[in-house]
Amino acid sequence: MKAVEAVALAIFVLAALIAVIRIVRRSTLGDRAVAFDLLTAIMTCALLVAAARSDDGLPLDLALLLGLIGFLTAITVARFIESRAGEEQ
Amino acid sequence: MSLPVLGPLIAAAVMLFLRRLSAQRFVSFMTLGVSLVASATTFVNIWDDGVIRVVRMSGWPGSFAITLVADRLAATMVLVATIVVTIVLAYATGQRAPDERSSFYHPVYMVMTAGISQAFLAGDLFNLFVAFEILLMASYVLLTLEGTNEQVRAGTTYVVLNILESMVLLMAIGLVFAATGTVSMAELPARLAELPDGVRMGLQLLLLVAFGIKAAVFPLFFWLPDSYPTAPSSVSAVFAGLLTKVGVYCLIRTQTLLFPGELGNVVIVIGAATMLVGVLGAISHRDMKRILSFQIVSSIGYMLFGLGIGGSAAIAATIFYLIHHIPVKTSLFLVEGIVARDSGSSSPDVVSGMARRSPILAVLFLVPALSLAGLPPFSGFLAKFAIVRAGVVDAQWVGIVVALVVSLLTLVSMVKIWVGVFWGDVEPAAKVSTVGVLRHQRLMGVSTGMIVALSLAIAVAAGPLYEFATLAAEQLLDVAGYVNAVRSA
Amino acid sequence: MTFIRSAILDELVDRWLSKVAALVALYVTFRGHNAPGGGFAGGLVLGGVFVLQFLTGREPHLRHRPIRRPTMLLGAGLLMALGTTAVPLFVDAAPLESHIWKPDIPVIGEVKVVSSMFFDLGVFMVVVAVVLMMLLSLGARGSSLVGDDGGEVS
Amino acid sequence: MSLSLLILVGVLFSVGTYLLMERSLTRVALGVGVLGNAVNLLIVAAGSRPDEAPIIGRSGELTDPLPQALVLTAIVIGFALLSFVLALAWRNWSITENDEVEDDLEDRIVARRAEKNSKRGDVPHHEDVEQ
Amino acid sequence: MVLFPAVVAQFVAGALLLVGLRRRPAIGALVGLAVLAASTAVVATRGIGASTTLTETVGWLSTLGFDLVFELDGFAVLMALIVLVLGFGVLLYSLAYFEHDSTYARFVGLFMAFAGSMTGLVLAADLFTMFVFWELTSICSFLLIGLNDKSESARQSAVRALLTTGAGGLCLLGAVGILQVELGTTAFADLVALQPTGAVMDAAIVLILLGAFTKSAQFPFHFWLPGAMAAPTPVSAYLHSATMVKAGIVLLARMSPVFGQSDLWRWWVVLAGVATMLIGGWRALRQTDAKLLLAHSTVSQLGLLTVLVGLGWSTALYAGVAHLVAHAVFKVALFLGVGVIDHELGTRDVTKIGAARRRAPLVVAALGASTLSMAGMIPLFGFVTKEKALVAVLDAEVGAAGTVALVGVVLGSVLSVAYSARFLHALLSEPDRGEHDAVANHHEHHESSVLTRVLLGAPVLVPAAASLLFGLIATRVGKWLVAPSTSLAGSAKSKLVLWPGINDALIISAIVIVVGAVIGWRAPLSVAAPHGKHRSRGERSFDAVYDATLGLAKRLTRVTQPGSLPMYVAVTSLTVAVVAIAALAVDGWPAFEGFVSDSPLTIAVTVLTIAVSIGVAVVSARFTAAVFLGGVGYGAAVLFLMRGAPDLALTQVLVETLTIVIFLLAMRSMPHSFAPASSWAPKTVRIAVSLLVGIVVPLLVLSVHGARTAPSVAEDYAPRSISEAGGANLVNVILVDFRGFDTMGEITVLAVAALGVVNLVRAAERHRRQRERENSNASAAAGSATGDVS
Amino acid sequence: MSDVLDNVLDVVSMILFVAGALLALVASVALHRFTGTRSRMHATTKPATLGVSLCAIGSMLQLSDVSNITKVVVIIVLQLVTAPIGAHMFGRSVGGK
Amino acid sequence: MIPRSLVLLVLWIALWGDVSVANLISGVVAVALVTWMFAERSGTTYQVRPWNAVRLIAFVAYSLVTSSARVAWAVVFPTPERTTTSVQTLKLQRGSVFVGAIVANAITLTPGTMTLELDPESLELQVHVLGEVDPETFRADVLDLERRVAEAVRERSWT
Ligand code: NA
Ligand code: NA
Repeated sequence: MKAVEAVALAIFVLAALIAVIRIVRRSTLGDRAVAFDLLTAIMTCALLVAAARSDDGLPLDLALLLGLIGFLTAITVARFIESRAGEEQ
Repeated sequence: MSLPVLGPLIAAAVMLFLRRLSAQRFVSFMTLGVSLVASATTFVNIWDDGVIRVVRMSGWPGSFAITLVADRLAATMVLVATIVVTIVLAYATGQRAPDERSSFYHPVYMVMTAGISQAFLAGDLFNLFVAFEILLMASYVLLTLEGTNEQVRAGTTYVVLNILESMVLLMAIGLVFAATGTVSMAELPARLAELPDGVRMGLQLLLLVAFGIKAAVFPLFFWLPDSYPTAPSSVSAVFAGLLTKVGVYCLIRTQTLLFPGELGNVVIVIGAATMLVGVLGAISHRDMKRILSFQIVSSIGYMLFGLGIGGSAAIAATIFYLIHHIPVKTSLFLVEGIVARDSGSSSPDVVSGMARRSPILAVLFLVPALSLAGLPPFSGFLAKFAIVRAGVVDAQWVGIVVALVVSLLTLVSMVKIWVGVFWGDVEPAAKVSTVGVLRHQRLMGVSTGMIVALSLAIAVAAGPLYEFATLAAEQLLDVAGYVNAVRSA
Repeated sequence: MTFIRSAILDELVDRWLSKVAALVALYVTFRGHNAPGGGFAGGLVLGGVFVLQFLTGREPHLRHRPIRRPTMLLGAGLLMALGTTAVPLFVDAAPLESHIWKPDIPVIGEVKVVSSMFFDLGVFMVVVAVVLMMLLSLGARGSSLVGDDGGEVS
Repeated sequence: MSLSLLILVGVLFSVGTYLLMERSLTRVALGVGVLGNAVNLLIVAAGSRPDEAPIIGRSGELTDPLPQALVLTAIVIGFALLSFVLALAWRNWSITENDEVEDDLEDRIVARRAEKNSKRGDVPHHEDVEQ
Repeated sequence: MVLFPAVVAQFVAGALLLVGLRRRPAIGALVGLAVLAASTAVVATRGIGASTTLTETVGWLSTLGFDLVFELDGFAVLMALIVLVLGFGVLLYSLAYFEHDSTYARFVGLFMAFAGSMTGLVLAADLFTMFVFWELTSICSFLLIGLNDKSESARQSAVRALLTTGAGGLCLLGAVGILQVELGTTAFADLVALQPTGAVMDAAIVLILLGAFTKSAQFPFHFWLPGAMAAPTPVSAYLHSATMVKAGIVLLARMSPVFGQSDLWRWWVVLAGVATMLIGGWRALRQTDAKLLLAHSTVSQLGLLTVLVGLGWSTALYAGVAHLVAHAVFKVALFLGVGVIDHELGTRDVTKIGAARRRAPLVVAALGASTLSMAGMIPLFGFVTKEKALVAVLDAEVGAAGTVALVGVVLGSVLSVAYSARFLHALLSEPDRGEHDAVANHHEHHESSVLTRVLLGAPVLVPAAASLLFGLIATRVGKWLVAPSTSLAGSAKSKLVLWPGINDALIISAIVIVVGAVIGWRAPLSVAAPHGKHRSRGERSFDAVYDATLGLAKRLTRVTQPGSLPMYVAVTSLTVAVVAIAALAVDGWPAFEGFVSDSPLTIAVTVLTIAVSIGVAVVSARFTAAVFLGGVGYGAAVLFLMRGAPDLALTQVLVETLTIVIFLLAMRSMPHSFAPASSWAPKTVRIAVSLLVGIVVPLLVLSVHGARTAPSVAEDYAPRSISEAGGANLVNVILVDFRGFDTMGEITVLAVAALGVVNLVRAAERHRRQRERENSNASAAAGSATGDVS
Repeated sequence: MSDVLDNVLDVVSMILFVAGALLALVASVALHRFTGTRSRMHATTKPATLGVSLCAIGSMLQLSDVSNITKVVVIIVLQLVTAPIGAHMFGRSVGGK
Repeated sequence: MIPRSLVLLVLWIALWGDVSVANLISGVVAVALVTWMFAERSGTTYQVRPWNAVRLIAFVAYSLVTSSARVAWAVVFPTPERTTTSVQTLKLQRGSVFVGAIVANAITLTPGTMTLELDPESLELQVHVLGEVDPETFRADVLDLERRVAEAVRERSWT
């Protein structure tokens, strides 16, 4: 069990790494926001796995709040892009 | 004892519900009146018996609770601060501009008052940081109250550098905790003493840098002369009179309580450089407010010089200087405000002949100006000479020479203002009101007069005040007394 | 921020998400004494709800509800926290000294109330008010919002 | 002490300092944010050991809660500071249509006077006045 | 206690006049006269012939020995009487002199303040007290010189005088400090008894002499005194001839019994005195303004006094005291007399004042008598004292310095006879026709009343008569002066006589008078204006120093205060780095040990966070950078969580999200990318600074971390948390209970920040509305204008 | 019996975790494989949502506390609610593909 | 019909993880507060048919899994057909905004399709589609989904 969870966590890290590469590499703000959103999702997944690993509620609190709040970043970006759609083209 | 902190905060909260300016003013003055009584009571009690008063916040034992500690110095500073803040508020009410321009003026002003008191009383390093943030944040808002181009530009410099200061202070406190496991100022002396030399020195220097930025010492003073001149006079008066003093006060605490007598020579060198650089800046400028702002820096240098010498005589002199300087500096800025309000500017290019138009205003300027330059029989002379004397005892000849030269240059800068603004023909081009300068600004004049009177009173009552300063200095140097008072509270 | 006419947002944000999130905010606030959370985190979660409403252009909603005067909410929050700080002074205790009541109420049973809970509630209110004030001032497109909602004393 | 955290703190300090030295106010604001994170991490890294969350009833050794409480306060204060800086940047933009911190005007005037190495003092205006 | 009240009364009168009786200056002057008279009475009754010396101590800052001590010894009585009586006369004179001048109220107020300062100065029993009043005289003098503040040259002269005497005052202050600390006293009597010597005392000597020389306009600080003549004549007469410039002499007189035996003292005094005497005398020969001629003569006479009083030899001291009286008496008459001429003729030009003979013959006669006294002609008092001076210098047993002094006094006397002769020449010469008409013209416009003429004339005639009278009763005057000089030197067996018989001194005098008279009478009255426009060489040097100081200050300030925020940040950061390096230098390289092993997850998250944080610095798109900042925050949150700080993680995530939103709101209208930086410094410098900070700070952290000795205070929290604070989450319990006060402050900060944000937005709105209103007004105006056209 | 159940639940959880992780990985790879923000969104938000849901269910099987399970449920619901909101907002703002 | 307030109350109690009178009372207060704080935009409410709802959820969950797999496949082995995109527009039939909203969400949840816009008046739906698709088939699928939703919930106006 523990081993599998460790594998899952490792995959999450790998996924996060790939997402961060997308963020850091030259790309559009929208792409970065999408990647950021994905990063939030990956974090949530990892937290869920961590919670299961020790039957512990603490990571869940963070996961819950991430779920509530994390997507605000993405829609903030969306709003930002929208507000200046004319300018960027 | 916690009233000077809690009272203004409660008032600020209440004022968020008040729409009417008159109601806000009423609440402000009532609160300050109560604070005044409370801080005067504390002051008198401590004057009487010299017993350090401790309030344990949340009621936990002094060793690990946040404490408010009033020793002689703290009680005095709180009292002086409250007096000055009250008078300046009266001035601002007379000036009308700041509090009519924004409904947040009064609440924010109250918060700043609370922050200043809390900083003086803080018995906990981290709580001191919080107090700093309170008064700083309030000062940011007051500085940018009108949101004009000038204010925003200068406010940016002020805000960014003070944030940097906050970061350094926070880092220093974090490291102090990391090294000692506590942030209580009563527990720290023993634990700091056990640290290796380099670590102890590093922590001390970091705190010096942080408080030094706040106090505007060389080479970290630059934010001050750029920012203070842009605020409304009633605001910059409090900044000039009190805010930098909070930094100096913290430097005194650091040097006496946490790191007694260490790195005195560094402080002396910094002090000498500060007074010199400050005064050179002052004589480089023409604008009245700029000159006054640079003079703040220079005066800080004197206090550092005294602090660096160390020992009860020098610290007593420093304390006396610290206290005397508050009304002096405040009143100079208040006079500037009256000039600017009357003529639309306080630049010598626009204004002149003020002494002809209002001899009373001229006297109100001259007394603190000469006091600042250290001329007798004003309080500034006694303060400066007390520090110089301590320097002679300690054979700090270079420092004394610098101090005396700076004194002369200070006179130069004050003379520049006097000649440029108060002497000369009445400028026809100026936006001069036809009636008397003070007639339409009676409240401004009266409050300025009160502060000047306060500074004269300090000169007259110098004997007992200095004895008190000596007692305060001895109390500062008695680290064990502080520690025991807090622990046994 | 312009209002977004969208059925999706109407349904999801208004009907469900806001309310669930607000409930979670209250939950986070009140359980903070024993688990991660507290007034600050709770206030931020509720603040996040307002951010969401704001980003989707739903701020007119705010204006028709009692929290339309965030400065008053701010004052109330500060007063509540300050009250918790100052009230002990009247019973000869230290400022902020906490007190635990354990009243045995019929039907409900023994309830444990810690005075610092009120302090936390004050913190919660302050944070909510701060978020609202920032949204309504910096976020205002036109001017009218500022005068009406950002603060009221003129 | 965690080496990786220490390195992270160093990097954040560098980045924060670098950004604070920029002219663009937005970048300065970013610097404030980065530096705030740096100091917070520093306090946690230097002040406590990585252990179990400090909630009574949890198994294992609890970590020191005090640095956490301090940092929590610091986070909030940092947020307040950053918000104000951003508002300032916004106001600066709304006035000058640029995002830059300009040099102080009076200081530049004095610098220029010094550059010209003017022989003229301010109080006694000499030659030029007497003519 | 009478002395202190007498001094204070004069100040109070002055202050009242400055702010109170401004509309009625004449009444103010009468009040002042009454105060001066009363003070004179006090000094005379308590001082003259008293069996014991009256001493008063006013406690001020006794802890440091800063007390005001007054003593009414013989010298003090003499000086106080000079100050008060002359003050009375000058004030009386001023009543007529100023008449309708708007500055009169200011004059009277400052005059009284000055009289008070001067009285305090001469009554002082210790150096500290003297210093206090010393500085007050400087201030009053500054304000009085600048009485006509509309005149640029008056302002400049006032500033020069203040700064020069102020600088000297600071030197004196240094001396006071040294004496207080080294000897524990500054009382003159104690100092005389101690006779201190040594290196530190030498420093004190130099400082005291600098103070005295600046005040008494000794070379090379003599330049300010002629400039001070910009002041109205009563001011010049009182301050700059009779009293204030004597302050330095008073100081020398008080200190020379203390330090007179020191070679350092003696040489400085003699050299400065002689140089001053000669330069002043020479200059006096070249002045065309009668008042300036007198001013330079004052400089010269002060040089003589310096030599006499400074020699520290009892006979010389006696002669000095005597000549001091003589000079005060004749010089006040001269100044006031020239003032009368100025008042009557409207000019002070030496080629024109001859016309005064007809207008004011009595005054001119008094001037003549006083001039003769100045020249040292028998039977006037000036002759008596000059003889005494020569005797004193001839008999002085002070080696080479004495010889120099003798030569100097002789040459100086020649010059003083010469300028006296020149002045006399001017008084007696016939002005040419045109001048005569002009003067008559002035006169028609300026008919003085009898009262005016009496008020103006009496203060000239009385001292002139005194010069004569004192000469005639020289022996008696000599007896009066014994007490004053005894109080200084301890013993004075000297006496004054009108006719000493033929001796060396008389022969020298005779030669001096002949040579001097020839030079003076032949010296041209009209002199071409010197090259340096209106300023003397001394003034030019002063201005050069002043300007150089200002220039230096500006150049330095340009460096220390460039006004550039990035530069400020760089300096501050470097300071922090230096601090860290200093700490590391003391303790050495921190031990790289005690690391916990980081889990791969921690390392991975750290790496990701580092990548994102570098992105913040690198990326050029504004909002993207903000998102990156959020990423850094999220990374920190994960790290917090992994270290057992769930509360932190929670709050961090929430705060970062909100931060991004506020970034969006603030930057909505700004352009997509940052503008290319108009940088203050090359990027490499900034990178270097930030790298340095980033390297040394972690090293400091490591070093500090390894130093931990005691356990955390938080260990006390856990046992009390549930039972006493009612919570299990320690962090939250700390936040709302153990350290709840921090949280109180924290929400206050937050609240104020929000108020600040709202305030800025409102300000923007206000300004926008205002601009719109202005625009619409402008366009409305434009519209109506076009309407008119069509 | 409960042991058996536990084991079964463990295995199910493990499968769900790994599946969720792989979905997350796929999503992040998609960020690089696809061009255009909208296309990338297709490939990231949806698999990620599913991934979170799978992990949540897997986690739910391991948790014992009602409160915690509730939180997981809320997390799933939030995922299902917020993902469309995000996509919707993005779809509006991002032009092109 | 399940009142939303009840759902929220259950949520509250479940979060605390403990059914007690205190939690119930505090829950009522909290839910009341929350409902009062956030206004309803439309005055509509709806009824859920439990069985149909479960079927709907199962259907959505199934399509979520299958289409996720399809997209995953496209990620791992991208071809032009699999990565091309298009915007499909169609009009919903049932005339209910609420139903339309759920449809739009379900479409978005399903990988490969993403709702861009749902006009609340005309109920016109804009969908961004990944991969080649036949417009008619797509339209049929969406309308099928709408039917399923409409069977699961029924809108009812109470103003
Ligand atoms: Na002027
Ligand atoms: Na700008």
